[in-house]
Amino acid sequence: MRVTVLIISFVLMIASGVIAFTKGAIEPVVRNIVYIHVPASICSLVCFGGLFVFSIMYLIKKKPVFDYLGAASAEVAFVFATVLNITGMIFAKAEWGLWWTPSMRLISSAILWFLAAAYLILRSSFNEQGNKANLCAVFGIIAFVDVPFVYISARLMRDIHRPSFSFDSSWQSAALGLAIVATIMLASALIWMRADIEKLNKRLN
Amino acid sequence: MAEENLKKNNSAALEAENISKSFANKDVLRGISFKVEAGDGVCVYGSNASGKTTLLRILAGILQAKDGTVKIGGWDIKKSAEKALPMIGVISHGTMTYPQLTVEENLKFFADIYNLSDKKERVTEVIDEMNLSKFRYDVVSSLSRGTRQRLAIGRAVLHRPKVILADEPFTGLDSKSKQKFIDIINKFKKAGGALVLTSHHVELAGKCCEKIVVLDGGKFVAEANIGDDDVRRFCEDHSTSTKEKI
Amino acid sequence: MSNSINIIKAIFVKDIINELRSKQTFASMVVLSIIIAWIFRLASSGVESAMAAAVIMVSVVFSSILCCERSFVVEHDEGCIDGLLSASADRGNIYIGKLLFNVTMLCIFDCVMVPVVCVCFNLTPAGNLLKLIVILLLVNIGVSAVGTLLGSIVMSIKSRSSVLSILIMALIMPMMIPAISGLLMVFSAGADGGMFSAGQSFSEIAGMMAAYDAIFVTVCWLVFGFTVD
Amino acid sequence: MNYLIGAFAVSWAVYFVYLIYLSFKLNSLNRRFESKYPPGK
Repeated sequence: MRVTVLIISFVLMIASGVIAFTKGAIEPVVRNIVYIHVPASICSLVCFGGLFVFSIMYLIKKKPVFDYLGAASAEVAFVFATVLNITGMIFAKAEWGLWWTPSMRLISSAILWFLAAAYLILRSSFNEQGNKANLCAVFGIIAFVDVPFVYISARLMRDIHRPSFSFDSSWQSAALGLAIVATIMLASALIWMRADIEKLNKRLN
Repeated sequence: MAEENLKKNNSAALEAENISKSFANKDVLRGISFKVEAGDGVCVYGSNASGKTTLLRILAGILQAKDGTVKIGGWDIKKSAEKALPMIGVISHGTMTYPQLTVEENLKFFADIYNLSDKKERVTEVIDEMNLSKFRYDVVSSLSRGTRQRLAIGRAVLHRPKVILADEPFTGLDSKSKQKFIDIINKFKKAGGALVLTSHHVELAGKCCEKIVVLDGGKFVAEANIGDDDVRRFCEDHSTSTKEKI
Repeated sequence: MSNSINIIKAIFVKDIINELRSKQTFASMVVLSIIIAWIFRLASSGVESAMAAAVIMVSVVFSSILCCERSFVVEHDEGCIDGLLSASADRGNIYIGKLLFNVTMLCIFDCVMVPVVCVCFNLTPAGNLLKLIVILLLVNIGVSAVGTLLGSIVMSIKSRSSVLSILIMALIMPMMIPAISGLLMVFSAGADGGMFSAGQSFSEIAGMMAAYDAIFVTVCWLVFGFTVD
Repeated sequence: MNYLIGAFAVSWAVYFVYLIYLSFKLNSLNRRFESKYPPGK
């Protein structure tokens, strides 16, 4: 099941790549980073949403599975935020000539990365078990509440980031859509695997 | 059986039913039930990590149980907390007092928290009762361990509770302070209060408890009257399994 | 209701007395901020409003870490938190009491720290004093709202202060941006805040910070109970 | 163009390394789990 999801996701990714480079290439060519940058950004937000939902579910239902899922989505969110920031930085270097500059989207995606990292640090720093799951869930909730403010406050910055690409052909939108779907499938498979690891770890100790 | 007799009486001071608790997805307590009548003392015995402290913290309303109900004098500790909580007094290994505050300020603070109607009078009363009038304006950090323990007991009985929950009250006390503690508790019990305490010292616990309950690995294992012969042996027999596991 | 106010007041007064006796937290907060200001001054050359704004925010955040951690260490040292929890069913009261204490501490701290920074960097915010006070107050509330909750979260961790600093910093970022542009407006006498603030007015900035405060106080108040369970 | 290839290489590398790390971890944990609690019992 999990393997199937992964395979479908890779097939979709390759399909989107083929469409992007045959029919939907964006000029100048470096802007094609968008096909990996935008899906990563959407996925990290989706994973943050997952962290929020699972944390609330854990606090209400107290079922261990939600704790595992919350931990997994935070880690996957961290991975996607890393990709988001790296691709963003490479794009910035190519377009504007510098790796990083304080501007709206750049700051907000950096903060997203900090938040995910902070959750992982908190989670790894408990030496005795205690009510670790509760505390991590609480932090997950307030970290997600922080996200909208990240975007609102970043509006204060002068923005050199393109708000969104205007696509001239539907091929381009199709390629991007396919890439987004594929990446979300990849993300859910990763969360699933990570949650299983957490569960096995807990049972073994 | 002693348990049968307990069940006939309806006005139990403390009634715990089917309590379960899990920490970090590991079960700490599994389905524990017992009753304590007014004027009675129960000692909870168990090896380390058998869940006694957790049980006491749940009974005190500090932690919330995953399952099960705790009733204090007939009031549910979750649903009608404002009725149930003032009936509980807690003593734990920590003294639960602020080292930078004076004896009087400490008691006054908890009187405020419990919102007593006669704060000043009650604080003075407790200070006299616990023989603390000499130290009334002293900062707690300057007091000896035994005096602090007296203050801790004073803090626990400040709001006239019906039940006292004591977690390892004898650790770190010399024999004189231990005797003093037992005297105070027995006076409290004579006045109609109930006592639940956790301890390793069966002999000491025997001086203020009638019944002993043995916990092991978060489960209820056995119970006995403390007057019985060989109660110490009995306790150890029933709590060996965790030692083997470790 | 009146019962809650009583409990909040009792906790607040107790914490203030405790701090007046030991003076430990406040002293370390002030010394830390003076050292920070002094180091930044070494790297600057004369009047620099941008650096002053940064120094103020860094000092507030680091001091709040000390303050929020300390205010819960006091409770956990002798197990007093258990006494509080077994006395009052509503955990939110404890949060509000602690929050008030932390905000008060930070406000008193600001009264010392801001003049020091102004002297260091040759600034005179006299004309914009009201704006300065508004911004500092909003920052204090926001930082303490998050810090009080996180202080309670990290209590079961051994290396709590290092974890706490990371958590507070990550969560307070969105607050930093409007706060720094507001401070820049104050110190550069009305001009817009340098590379920040794309045409935002002061009231918009203050409104954004107030919204952050309101939402975080509410959310943290709601979830505080889970951190002590 | 170099930047584009770099970006794709880095992000795919991150995804794959993470995926491979997870599957290795899962495999080893499964093995440990089965040796501790054999499925027959």
